[in-house]
Amino acid sequence: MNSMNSIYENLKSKFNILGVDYPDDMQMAIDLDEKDIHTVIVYLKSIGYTQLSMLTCVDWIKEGVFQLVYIVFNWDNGIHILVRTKLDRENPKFRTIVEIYPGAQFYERDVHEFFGVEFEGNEISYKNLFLELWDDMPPMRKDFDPQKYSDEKYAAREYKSKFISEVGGEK
Amino acid sequence: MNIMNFIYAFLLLVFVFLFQTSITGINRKVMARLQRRRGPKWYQQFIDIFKAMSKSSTTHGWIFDFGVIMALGGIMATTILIPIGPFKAFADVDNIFIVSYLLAVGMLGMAMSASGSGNPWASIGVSRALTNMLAYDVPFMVLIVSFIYAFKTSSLSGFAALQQGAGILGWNFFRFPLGGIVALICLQGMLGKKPFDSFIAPAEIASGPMVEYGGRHLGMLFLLHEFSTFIEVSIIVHIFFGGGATPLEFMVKYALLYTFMNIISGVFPRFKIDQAVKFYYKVPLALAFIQGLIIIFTGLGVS
Amino acid sequence: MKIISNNSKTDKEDMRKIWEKIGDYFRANSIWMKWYCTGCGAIELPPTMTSRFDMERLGMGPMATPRQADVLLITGYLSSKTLRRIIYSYEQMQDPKYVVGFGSCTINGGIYYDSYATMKQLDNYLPVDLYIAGCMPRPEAVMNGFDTLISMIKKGEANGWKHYKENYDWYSRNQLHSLGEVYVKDEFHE
Amino acid sequence: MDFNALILFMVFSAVLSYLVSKSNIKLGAYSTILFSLISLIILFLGRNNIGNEFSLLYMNFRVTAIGWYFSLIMILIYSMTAFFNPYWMEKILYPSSYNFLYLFSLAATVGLFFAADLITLFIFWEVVVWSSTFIVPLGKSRKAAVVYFTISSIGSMATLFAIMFVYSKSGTFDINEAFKFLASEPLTATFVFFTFITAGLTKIGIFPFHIWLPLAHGNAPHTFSPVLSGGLVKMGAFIAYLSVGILPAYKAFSTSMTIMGIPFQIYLLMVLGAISIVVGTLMAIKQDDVKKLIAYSSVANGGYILIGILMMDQVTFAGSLMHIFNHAIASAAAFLTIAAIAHRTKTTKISELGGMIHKMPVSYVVYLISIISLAGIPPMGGFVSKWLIVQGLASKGLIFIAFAAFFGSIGSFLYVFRPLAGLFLGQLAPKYENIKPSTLVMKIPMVILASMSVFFGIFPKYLLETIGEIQTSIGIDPIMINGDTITTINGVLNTNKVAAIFGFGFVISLMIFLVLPKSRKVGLMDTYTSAEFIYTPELYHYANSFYAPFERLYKNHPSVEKFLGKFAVKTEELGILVNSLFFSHKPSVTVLWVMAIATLIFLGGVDI
Amino acid sequence: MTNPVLLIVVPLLLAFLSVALKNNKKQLLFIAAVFNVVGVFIIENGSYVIGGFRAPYGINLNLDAYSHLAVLVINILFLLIITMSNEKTKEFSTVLLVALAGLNGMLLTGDLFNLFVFLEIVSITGYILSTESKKYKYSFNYLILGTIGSGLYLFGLIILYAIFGSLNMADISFKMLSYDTGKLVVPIFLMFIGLAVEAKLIPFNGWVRGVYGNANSLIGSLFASVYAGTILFVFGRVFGQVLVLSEYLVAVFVAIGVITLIAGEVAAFSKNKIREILLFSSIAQSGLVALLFVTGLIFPTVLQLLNNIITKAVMFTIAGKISDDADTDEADKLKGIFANNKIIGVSFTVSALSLIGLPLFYGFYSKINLLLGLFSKINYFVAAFILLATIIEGAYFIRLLVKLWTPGEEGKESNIKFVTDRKVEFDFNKKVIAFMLSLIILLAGISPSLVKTNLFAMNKLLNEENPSYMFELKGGM
Repeated sequence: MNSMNSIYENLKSKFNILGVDYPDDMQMAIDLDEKDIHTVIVYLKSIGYTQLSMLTCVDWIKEGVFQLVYIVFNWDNGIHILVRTKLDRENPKFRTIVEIYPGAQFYERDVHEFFGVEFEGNEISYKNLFLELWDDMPPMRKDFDPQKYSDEKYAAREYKSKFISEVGGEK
Repeated sequence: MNIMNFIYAFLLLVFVFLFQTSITGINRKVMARLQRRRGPKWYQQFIDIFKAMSKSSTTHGWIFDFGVIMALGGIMATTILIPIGPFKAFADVDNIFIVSYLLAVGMLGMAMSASGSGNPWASIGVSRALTNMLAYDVPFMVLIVSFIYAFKTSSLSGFAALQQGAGILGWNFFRFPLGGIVALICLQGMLGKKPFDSFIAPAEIASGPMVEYGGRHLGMLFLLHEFSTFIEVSIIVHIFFGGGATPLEFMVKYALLYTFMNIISGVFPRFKIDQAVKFYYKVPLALAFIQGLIIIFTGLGVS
Repeated sequence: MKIISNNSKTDKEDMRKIWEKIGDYFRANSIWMKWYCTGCGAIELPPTMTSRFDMERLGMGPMATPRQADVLLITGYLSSKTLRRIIYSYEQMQDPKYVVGFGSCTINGGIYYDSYATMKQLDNYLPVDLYIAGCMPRPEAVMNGFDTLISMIKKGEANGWKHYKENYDWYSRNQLHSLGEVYVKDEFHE
Repeated sequence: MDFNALILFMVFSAVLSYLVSKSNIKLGAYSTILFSLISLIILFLGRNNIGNEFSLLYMNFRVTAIGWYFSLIMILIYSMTAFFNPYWMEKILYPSSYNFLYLFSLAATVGLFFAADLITLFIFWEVVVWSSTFIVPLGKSRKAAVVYFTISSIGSMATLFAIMFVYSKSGTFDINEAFKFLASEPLTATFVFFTFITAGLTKIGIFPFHIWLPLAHGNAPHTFSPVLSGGLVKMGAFIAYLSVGILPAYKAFSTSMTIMGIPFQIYLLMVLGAISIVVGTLMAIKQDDVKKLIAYSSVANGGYILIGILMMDQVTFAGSLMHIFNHAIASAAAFLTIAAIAHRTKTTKISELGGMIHKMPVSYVVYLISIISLAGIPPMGGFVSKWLIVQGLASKGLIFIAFAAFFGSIGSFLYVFRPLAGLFLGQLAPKYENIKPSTLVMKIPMVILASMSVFFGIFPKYLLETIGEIQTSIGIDPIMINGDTITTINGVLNTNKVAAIFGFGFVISLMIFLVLPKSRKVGLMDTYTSAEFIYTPELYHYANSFYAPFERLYKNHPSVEKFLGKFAVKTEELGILVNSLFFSHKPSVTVLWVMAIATLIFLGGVDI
Repeated sequence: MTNPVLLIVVPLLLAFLSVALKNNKKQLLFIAAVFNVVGVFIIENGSYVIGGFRAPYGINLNLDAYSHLAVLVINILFLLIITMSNEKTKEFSTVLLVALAGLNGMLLTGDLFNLFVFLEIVSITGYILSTESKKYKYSFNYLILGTIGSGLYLFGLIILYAIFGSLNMADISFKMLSYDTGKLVVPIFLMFIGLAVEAKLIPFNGWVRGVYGNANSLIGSLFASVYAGTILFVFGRVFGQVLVLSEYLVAVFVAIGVITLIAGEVAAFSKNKIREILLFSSIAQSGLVALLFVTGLIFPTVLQLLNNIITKAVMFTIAGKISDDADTDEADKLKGIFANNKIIGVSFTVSALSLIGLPLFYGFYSKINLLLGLFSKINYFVAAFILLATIIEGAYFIRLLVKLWTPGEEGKESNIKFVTDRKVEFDFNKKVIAFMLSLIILLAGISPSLVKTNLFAMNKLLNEENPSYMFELKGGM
């Protein structure tokens, strides 16, 4: 735990950290403002966090905000650092980090496809990755109703007898 | 060369089809029992062939069809050349070189139509098949040359006749044990059985040349496979196991040898094609040369 | 469970010609599978093939390409991408061909009923001759299903492929409605 | 009319075609066709000329049976290939001199086959060499011409040395008498045998001298490489025949040590032939350029021919003579089809072509027949000659040569099939979508050559009877053939019966095919791609490095080309050394040399 | 009836005249050359005494079949070369006249010392001509070596004179028969060095590269054919017929000749400039001719000599003209130069092929006789070396010809757009004469009897000891 504190103190001295959290042992989450994400990530990479394990996005629909989470990992001390920031949900735009971690290219593409976050500087992120001929809003957003989409897209089987409903499985 | 010969030839073809397909059916049951399964009905092979023939099929152009027809025609012609015991459809055509080169017509016809289908898997399969042929054929032919030199004949019935007299030990298999081993290994390659069947590998290249065949083409190619198996096994039976004084004796020897080869193939994994070539040009070729030199220089076993 | 075949012909009055009967006998006793291993059901097939259940007894065996296969086994949920490939591969098979749907995902979408990616009813898109229920049927159920399929073929009832040919436009309308288009140009291959 | 007029006619026809093509090149090309056909007819009808002698200036000729046979093959190849000349006229830099050299080299080859004395033989040999040397650079490579000339001149200089040596010993140049004295002197006979046959080895392209074949055939103009590989290679076979048939090789070497029953000198050359079969086959399997591939196959088939001729016995010799004919037609036909394709698609690389069968079906059928004959597969002529050679080898028990022969014939399945699959079958690239098939004039020679292969495959009687006559004229017992049944000591081949059986089998399988339910026509792109959608045919065509696993086995093999290349570089360095040593501009160097030589001489035992 | 001395005197006279009549020097030169050519046909064989003193004291001109042919060929070639590049003769007319006199003198003289005098005259004109290329370092080199050579020749001659007391060739050769040749190694070897320098044999030809390499079309072909021809004829006379060489000396000279042959061919193989290739080829050819004269073959050697000088005349003129106009003679820069002047191309090719000795050309006829002679003298190694040299020679000539005829990069069809952009125009007389010479070569190759008839005189003298190719076959045509 103390190594975690020393890292936190080191970061706190350098950057304006909004909040800190320890979701798990060997894991530390720090919240940052949107504009100094890049500087922190560059710094972290320079002090040994050479692997970008994960970039994902969390949709806080109630707060009307997308939360980008960058998880970097240091192979020497085995510590994951979650660098988190919040983006406006209406038009989520962010700068790409492909120059820092080239591997981020596909993560950004995935986030763009399923959440609609724009990453300038990474043209490929605008192409679709998993979904083929997708014609609706990005599906991982909370306001997307898969059930409705599925019923409208894929005709379901009508059952003459109401067998399922008697058992109490309300639709 | 009168009309009777051609009728005999047709009867020979029908007989070979019935005999060989049932042997294959029995062998499938034997293979199943090898894997502790019940295995299919003995006449399952017939059903498969007729089922394939009953289905509709697609074609990729005239060369796709012509290749299959030419292949089956070539192989049927080679089958006609093969003597069964004393019975021969045509007199003195069963020269070993004619048989092995006419066999190549079948191979070439199938290769042509497979490549004509435009599927790269077919071409890869064909290239492997031809490399495989280069591997197994050369040691066998070197062996045959020394036999021709020793026995002064190159016709199958001639070879068989020479071995009739002295019972089991009179067979070439026992007079030239090294040659016998080489022959069996080469037979395994000829039949395209397990260790050397990289050219019809279903998982790797979607059954190689057969990838685009369906319906009647597939049925005809099953027929081709039956006939070419008959040719290859009967060559070895004639040269190494003394042919057959009576057709029945020939059929029994044939069945035993074919089942033996199937059992061997049941337990082998599959060689990569260059491993197969390397293997053939090490062990069998060396044995063939040793056996050949023994025959030519010492004449041991020939008398 | 039999398909609610919507062709009007009852199975008593047999209109097939003698030649087709013989053909059906052969086709029934030698069925080659093109199993497309889409979902979790594929793992059920090896046990049916090996020593305990040995489907070769019924004359069935795996074949590498659709051209040589008779029956297309759909063994699991079908996402829209996989469905496109299934339809393309089905059309490459030679007539007469049969489709067997394994598991509840092909019958009514199963546990993925509300997913935006998986289809909910296979026979909207392909003429399914036989469904085998179960959230992946065990080998006994599979063998039982195959047995039913064989008797259907013998009696000439497995005419899904004819049905597909006759009302192809109904099928393609469904397909286009669900998938947008079947033949796509995806970036990863060319 | 006697053949003196024939050779004169050919030389004048060469000059005439030069003048005609000066005015109009297309007409000049057609004149080459006309003149070569006329000379073919004259030669064919003049069969009764065998035996008579005539002379021209200081060169004198004698028409022998084997000379007539060889020149018939040669003129046939020349005339068939001439049909392609009109289409290459605007592509070639000097069309008129091309036509002249084309017919002139033809006249020289015919003169060579009828030579009565060694000097005439050598004169026409060298004329063919330099006249074809000036045609080769008109194609794709200048280096090819230099390599071709150097290696040919190595061979011809060795032969000239042998001729002069023989003349100084026997006092006469006449072919029949000059070598007689060798029968009694085995040592000199060995020396003369090896030096005299070198020219033949270089021309056939036997192992150490084979490097010019792929260079020259691969890069020569498309209409000349069929002649190079079909025709000119056979001149080497004629020299090989001379050095074994006329020069009493077997008598002279009867006392020397024998390997497997063959005198070691002849066995050594047979081993060279065997090596060139194996090398030719292995290299041919690897090639991507079809012309180089067929050139290497000529190296392999040259090996067969040399082995056959060296055996000088009833079966193998007949086999090799027939193989000369079969290989000439088959490789010429194959080259012509490739030329027809190159005429339309401007390339002969397999990886750049594909699916030509849809656009040029006739060339496909001709190519198919010629490669079946090249590979020696039954219904075609190639099978009969290869069967004879193999029967002969088996009866003599030459197991190592037989190994090479089988490796060559089965290897030939591989390399003949590579262009078939890569070039003709498979996916048709869209850029060749609208090419036109080969023109009618191109089709005539192709069809003739292909039908000849088939005809002599089924009825080899006509060919083998003439070969039998040749064998009797040389003094070995002729091949036993009565009505298409060839009997050898340990094998019988009846080509009619085999062909009939093949036809019967074909008919049955055709009936089976027609009885079964019809099939639906489907495009080439609609194939099983494990359900992935494909759109670009070029990517989907499998032609590049067709036998990759097999080629990997002998990837880094020692190559003769590099060795001789280094040899050339060494001579150049020697030249520079000599240049700096002797020819430096400083007079002091010369004075130094003068003093050195003077002291050397004076020390050398001089008593004033 | 007319005295051959006129061939020497008239050119000398005209040389002095040309100093006076400055402006029409060219016409005088032309007159002298024509006179000499005509004169050769008029004079008869025999020995002509000069200045009243009878041999062996006075000087006599020995005009037998050998020197008759030599003079004939040299004068014709001299005339042809002058007409071929007559636009360049204006500047050097007087020197050429003196050279003509000297050349004829060398060939005709029967006296060794007289030979030295004419050798000096010819060498001097050679030094002057070599200055034309403005490369004085090479001319200086040529001057030094030339004078050393003739000095040693004179020194050897003095020793001979001391021994035999006379300078007349016939007298010395008669006395030598009875003299023990072992003792004569020093004078003969010194005389050999003297002539070897001019005859371009291996250790003594340092000067050749500089002089021949930069000579223009007139000077180049003069040196390569006329000068070389005369020297080799004289070499043949002195070492072939006059001096009797001991076995040891013959072996040494043959060795030198063979080394020159092989070294010249290999050096030519490594060169890329046209004139350098030609000069090394002429070094090799002169080595070949020298070694054959020494082995005692006369008739075939003369044939080979003719072949060499005729082809060299044509090739050097063309090469000189090309390098003058295109100011480079790098073969790579001149790719396809023959494409737009075909006649020159054909004559260059014919002479190159004849030089290699390919059939249907005159060179083949001489090579066959060459080999016949050598084989009859049972030295196989020399024949083998000659054939090896022919292979190398064939290789580099064909490489050159292929470059000049068919331009194009490797792997692409050769066609007109690859032709070099350097323009070379050949004027009319070059074209006509070059083509005529190549025609002669071709005709002489096709029917050697043509060469036979006008050499009949020559033949009578020499036909006894070495078999001539023509006799065996046709029984003396």
